Amino acid sequence: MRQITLSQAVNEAIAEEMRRDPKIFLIGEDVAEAGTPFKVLSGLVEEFGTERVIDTPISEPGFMGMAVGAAMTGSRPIVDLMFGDFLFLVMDQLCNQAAKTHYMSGGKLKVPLVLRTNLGATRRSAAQHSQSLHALVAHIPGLKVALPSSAYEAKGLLKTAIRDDNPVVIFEDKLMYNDKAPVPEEEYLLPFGQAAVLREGRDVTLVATSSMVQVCQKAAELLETQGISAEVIDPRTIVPLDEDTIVGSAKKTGRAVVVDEGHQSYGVTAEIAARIADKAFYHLDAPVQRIGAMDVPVPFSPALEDLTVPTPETVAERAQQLCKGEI
Amino acid sequence: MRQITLSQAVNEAIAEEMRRDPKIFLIGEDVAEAGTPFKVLSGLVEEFGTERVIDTPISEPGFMGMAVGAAMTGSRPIVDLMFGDFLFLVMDQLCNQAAKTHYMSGGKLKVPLVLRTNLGATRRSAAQHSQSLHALVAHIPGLKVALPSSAYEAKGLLKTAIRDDNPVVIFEDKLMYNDKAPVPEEEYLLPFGQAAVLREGRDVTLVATSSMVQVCQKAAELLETQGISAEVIDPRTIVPLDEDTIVGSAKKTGRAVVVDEGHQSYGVTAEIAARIADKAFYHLDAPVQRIGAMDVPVPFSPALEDLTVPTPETVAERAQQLCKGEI
Amino acid sequence: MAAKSATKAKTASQKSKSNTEAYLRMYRQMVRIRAFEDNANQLYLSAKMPGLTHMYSGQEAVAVGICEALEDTDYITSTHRGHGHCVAKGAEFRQMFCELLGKEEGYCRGKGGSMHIADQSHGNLGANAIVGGSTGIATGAALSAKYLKTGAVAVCFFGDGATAQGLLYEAMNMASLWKLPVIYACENNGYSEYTKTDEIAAGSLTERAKGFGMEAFTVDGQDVLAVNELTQELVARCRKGEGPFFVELQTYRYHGHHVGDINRTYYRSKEEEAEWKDKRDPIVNFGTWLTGQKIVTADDLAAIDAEVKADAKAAVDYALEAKYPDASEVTMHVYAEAS
Amino acid sequence: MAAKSATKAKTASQKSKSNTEAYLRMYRQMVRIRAFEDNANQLYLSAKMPGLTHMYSGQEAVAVGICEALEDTDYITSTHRGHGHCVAKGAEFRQMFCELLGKEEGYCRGKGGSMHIADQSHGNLGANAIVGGSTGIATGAALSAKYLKTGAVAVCFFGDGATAQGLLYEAMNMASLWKLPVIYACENNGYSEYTKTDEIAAGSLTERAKGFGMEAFTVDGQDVLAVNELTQELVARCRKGEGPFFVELQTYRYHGHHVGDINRTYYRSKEEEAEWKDKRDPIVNFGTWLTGQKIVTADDLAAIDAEVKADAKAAVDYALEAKYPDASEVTMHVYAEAS
Ligand SMILES: Cc1ncc(C[n+]2csc(CCOP(=O)(O)OP(=O)(O)O)c2C)c(N)n1
Ligand SMILES: Cc1ncc(C[n+]2csc(CCOP(=O)(O)OP(=O)(O)O)c2C)c(N)n1
Ligand SMILES: [Mg+2]
Ligand SMILES: [Mg+2]
Repeated sequence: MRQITLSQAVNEAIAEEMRRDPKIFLIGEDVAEAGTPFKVLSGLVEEFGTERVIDTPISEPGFMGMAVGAAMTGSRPIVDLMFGDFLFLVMDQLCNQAAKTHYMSGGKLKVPLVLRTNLGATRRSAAQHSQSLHALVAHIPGLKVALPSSAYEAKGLLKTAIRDDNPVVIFEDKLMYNDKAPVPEEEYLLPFGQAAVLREGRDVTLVATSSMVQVCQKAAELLETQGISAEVIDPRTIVPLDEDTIVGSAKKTGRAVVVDEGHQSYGVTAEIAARIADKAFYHLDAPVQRIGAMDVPVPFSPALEDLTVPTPETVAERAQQLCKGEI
Repeated sequence: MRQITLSQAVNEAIAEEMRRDPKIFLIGEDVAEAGTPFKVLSGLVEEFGTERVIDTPISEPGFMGMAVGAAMTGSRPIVDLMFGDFLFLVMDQLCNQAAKTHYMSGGKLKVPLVLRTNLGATRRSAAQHSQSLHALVAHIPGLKVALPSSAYEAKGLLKTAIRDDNPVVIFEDKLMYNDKAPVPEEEYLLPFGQAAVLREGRDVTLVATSSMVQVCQKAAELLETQGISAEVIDPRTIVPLDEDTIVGSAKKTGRAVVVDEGHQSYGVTAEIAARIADKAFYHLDAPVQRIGAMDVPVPFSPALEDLTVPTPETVAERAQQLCKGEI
Repeated sequence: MAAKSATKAKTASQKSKSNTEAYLRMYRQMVRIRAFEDNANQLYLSAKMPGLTHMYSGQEAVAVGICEALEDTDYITSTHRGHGHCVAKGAEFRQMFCELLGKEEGYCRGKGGSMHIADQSHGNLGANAIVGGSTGIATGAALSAKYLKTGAVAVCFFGDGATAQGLLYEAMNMASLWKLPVIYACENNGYSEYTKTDEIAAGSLTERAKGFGMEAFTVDGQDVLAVNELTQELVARCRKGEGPFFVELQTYRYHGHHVGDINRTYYRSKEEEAEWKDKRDPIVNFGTWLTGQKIVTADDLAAIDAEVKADAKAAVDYALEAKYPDASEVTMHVYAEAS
Repeated sequence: MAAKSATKAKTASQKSKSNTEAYLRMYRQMVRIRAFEDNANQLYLSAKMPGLTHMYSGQEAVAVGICEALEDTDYITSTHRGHGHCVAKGAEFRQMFCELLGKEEGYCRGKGGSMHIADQSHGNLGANAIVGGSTGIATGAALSAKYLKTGAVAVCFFGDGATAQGLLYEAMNMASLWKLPVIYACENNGYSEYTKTDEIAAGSLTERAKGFGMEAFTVDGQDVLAVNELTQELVARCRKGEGPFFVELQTYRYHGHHVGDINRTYYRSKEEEAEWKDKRDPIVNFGTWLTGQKIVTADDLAAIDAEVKADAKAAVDYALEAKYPDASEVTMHVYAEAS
């Protein structure tokens, strides 16, 4: 199968969907000629014109609100939020308005919009350009949250997001934009709420989101050399969450480590770990482990930044301790 | 001991601290003559004048940002955010600025401010005036988060918050403003990170925050009539979290139910339950249970709204099932 | 009764009497709003209504003057003080009262209540409990209208207090850059909650809008004809791509900030209230003008008043008896199903 | 070299030569900024600097003209393009380069980096990676100064792009209502990232400020004396309680949006860049004026240039060798300890 980058996958997903449905438009900062700072959207304005690929002023709350209004009235906006850290600026329009409108209107108004943004540290971008804030939006009913972990997921999940009649927040890992993965030429969509079992294993389940999927796959390789068979599961969407697959795996292996790049406390690892600990309680041989990013603002210095995120080694070590009964 | 309302307790805490430290000022909407819509601040402008009790325009992001700047430069602002739901408007200034400034400056700048706001549903205020959003700020390193559960805690925790050199978010339960509790005449402060054991018990631990403390105390009474002895623990602050007391109790009873009024998914119950399930793993007789608010926007209709929040009955029932080995 | 605006709208008295039907509709709609609010207030005072609500009484000429210049396919966004906009844009009493009482037959199946009432069948995208929260939404509806080439116009209603929200300026900037068909209708009723406008707004609201490259007008919000005329002109210009516009409507709320705000002399005087009610009531003055111009008789108006009152009473009675949504509804509509 | 503003500042040439010391300090500070940026750019190009950074080159007269009118006890807030502000407000090369390289001796112990560099000892409350994110902070510093009666003034630096953030208008409204000692210094360098200012800003930036009740000025941001003179006047007026003020400074950034933005002809022409660099360079022009006025000789200036270059080189070398913070620092400073 051909290999394309995550960036190309996103670009293709949007282009295909925009060709299919004239109601879709793109809106955000420097999305047109510049194709975003990450160059993810290059070429789209040339194909679809500036009416459908709309450059905005630096007004995140404003264009987020406009997307909500546009979505309520027949358009299907895709909002580009340059950095996931800017979510804090759009929370009111996203969480008080977009997320609640369908419910508050008794099902009469719909807000079909996609908010594309990103997560991930270790780019030396410091505390305001490195956060992984997906836990925050996952807490708000009415929003769906997708976390693609490769070009393949990025394309399939984004296309599903665009066709969804609800506000969907999709986080791309900005360190992965140039990573290639096999992506079919033919059209495909990936359903929400279906986890992928990326690697089967017997001894321990590694549940990994987004950027942490690669980390956990490498950890699984390390573990294999130590004779430990790890199962790697990627939930793909955290809202809806495929609890069955995750819990089923933990029941099988009896051990689980949940790995996510958001801050650990009050983050995604808590929810997934709590569910496993509850639903697989009688099958667990050891406590569910969580490895999130450190509970610190992301430091600039490379000497510090790399310490804050989970690595294959830290994951493998924890899994090993778990399997050895050391925890 | 004299009994005063939560509202009076907050008022006293602020007045005492403002008398002690001239650097403290209050800022927010209708905090002066009107004393806020909840009348919590009545009388303060009369004592401290409009220089120290500052009415703002309806500019939550703006006055939040100003409080950050004021705190960085020698003042100690107490920000009044009329409804917890408006947190979404101030997230950038609170989470990207206030929370990170001390760290990003390598410890040189400090942001000693208090953000007072509230939580709680069942006031028939619908989806944008009823949220309990404390989980969101608890996820952000650099912020401390306090959840008083009575007038006593409200006064003691607020005074501690005001003296803290970090940004502290304190959530009052708006349904509790008129509830009285014994509050000493003498000055006292309640330390952060120290949970209160409100009731000792043998069979099950109920961990309850804020509005859910009363609910769990009533649940404990119901359970007692069924011969079940419940321990009730109020963490008081969720950042820092007194893990030792909570885990210690769960180890003792072997069973725990965590109850919180935020949405259940990706909320506070997840963090606390995950920690108990991890640290008390080898002492648990049954899976840790979580009861949060339903994962739905808060509906207006009384017929629906009351279904969304935990009640003494639902908590007692769950605890009972747990103790009977039905879960 | 003339627009104080920079526009050259003719004054009402210069207009011919040929518009009788339109005049009567405006009169009736204003009376309907007043009747709705009187009943809502009573429901609150008699503890039959859950929660709080914000009365629109006194501001009727704004909602009616504007909405009568719009089609059903045009959009409005509304505020926490939104009953007037909802009625003016075409909503029915029954579904409105049902909504206020949390009943299943309400416009939002009881899930929204007073502060979120919406009526998408008439283009009302909803009241909003976040002050200023709908300014982006209205602007987005206008973007959508332009993008989908529907010809629709969006009106964004908001109060003087909402002018303190930065979102408004972000939205106005984009509307102005992209020439969107949106009218920012600022209902300046002199207060936000318990605070006078000049304590919270520096400079001038219309000058601000002009700074964002937008034509801005000030109009007497108690004069339904002035409001209507100006809006007609601006709507027509919006449809020709000459938008956006900003309009400051000077008006007054008769009640407190919300129904529970009874003792309010500490922030505004009884004399001031009396002045507006006695001399500038939009319904009374318009009625006087209608009879003065011999367009209708006082009896005609009294008949309308009586009819509307009866309608409102019947709707309230109906809503009080109507059933609450089933418990199963609580988890419905969190997400839209695939269509 | 005259202010294009409404103020009646004298032009530079009318001024006496008595200010030699001040002139030379301004010249040197501009040269220091340019030298700092040239080195930072080289560090990036030679892959010795982690992450990206935004060059201030071309805008030196803004930072220097303003900061030379301030005391150490006055505050500034800075932006993602913040090295110039930091140098101008009094920072040392060594700690700055250490910060850019993530070293322990950096102003922020390496934790902030280029986009968060702060220097509280000279009143620099920090660069900010959220565009417009510091507008509230600067206004709050001014509130604090007024509240604590310190007499300090705050200058809020921000770009033309930041004028699209609503927060600015919220802050300006309150500053204006409460007469806070703050100057909003809008560095209009014609672009935000890859977009021209007139594509993102409707109306007029100064008219907007006036709409919020504030005096507003436009000044040639390449003319350090004009900037300085205007700022001195406004700072003095701020201290008398006559603030706030808004100043639009017309300037240009020589480099791309950030150091990695090399191929930029798709959004701005080489000719335009050349025009500014060749004819409007703030350092060259000020140097020419200084020698033309016989205040200094060309040799004097060359000596300053050489000295500054050597300083910068030494600081870079030092920083490259300096040590990284210890791993244990990663969890330090999340919370301030009780003092
Ligand atoms: C973002 C936000 N802040 C504060 C409030 C509380 N609040 C509700 S209405 C109101 C006053 C609004 O004033 P204005 O916009 O003039 O409208 P009016 O009530 O006069 O119609 C306030 C402060 C809110 N609902 N939303
Ligand atoms: C809230 C926010 N949105 C977007 C960005 C990305 N960004 C960084 S700098 C910049 C352009 C800023 O333009 P301007 O304010 O004119 O400053 P200049 O770069 O020209 O100095 C943008 C969009 C950001 N850092 N913060
Ligand atoms: Mg008002
Ligand atoms: Mg710029």
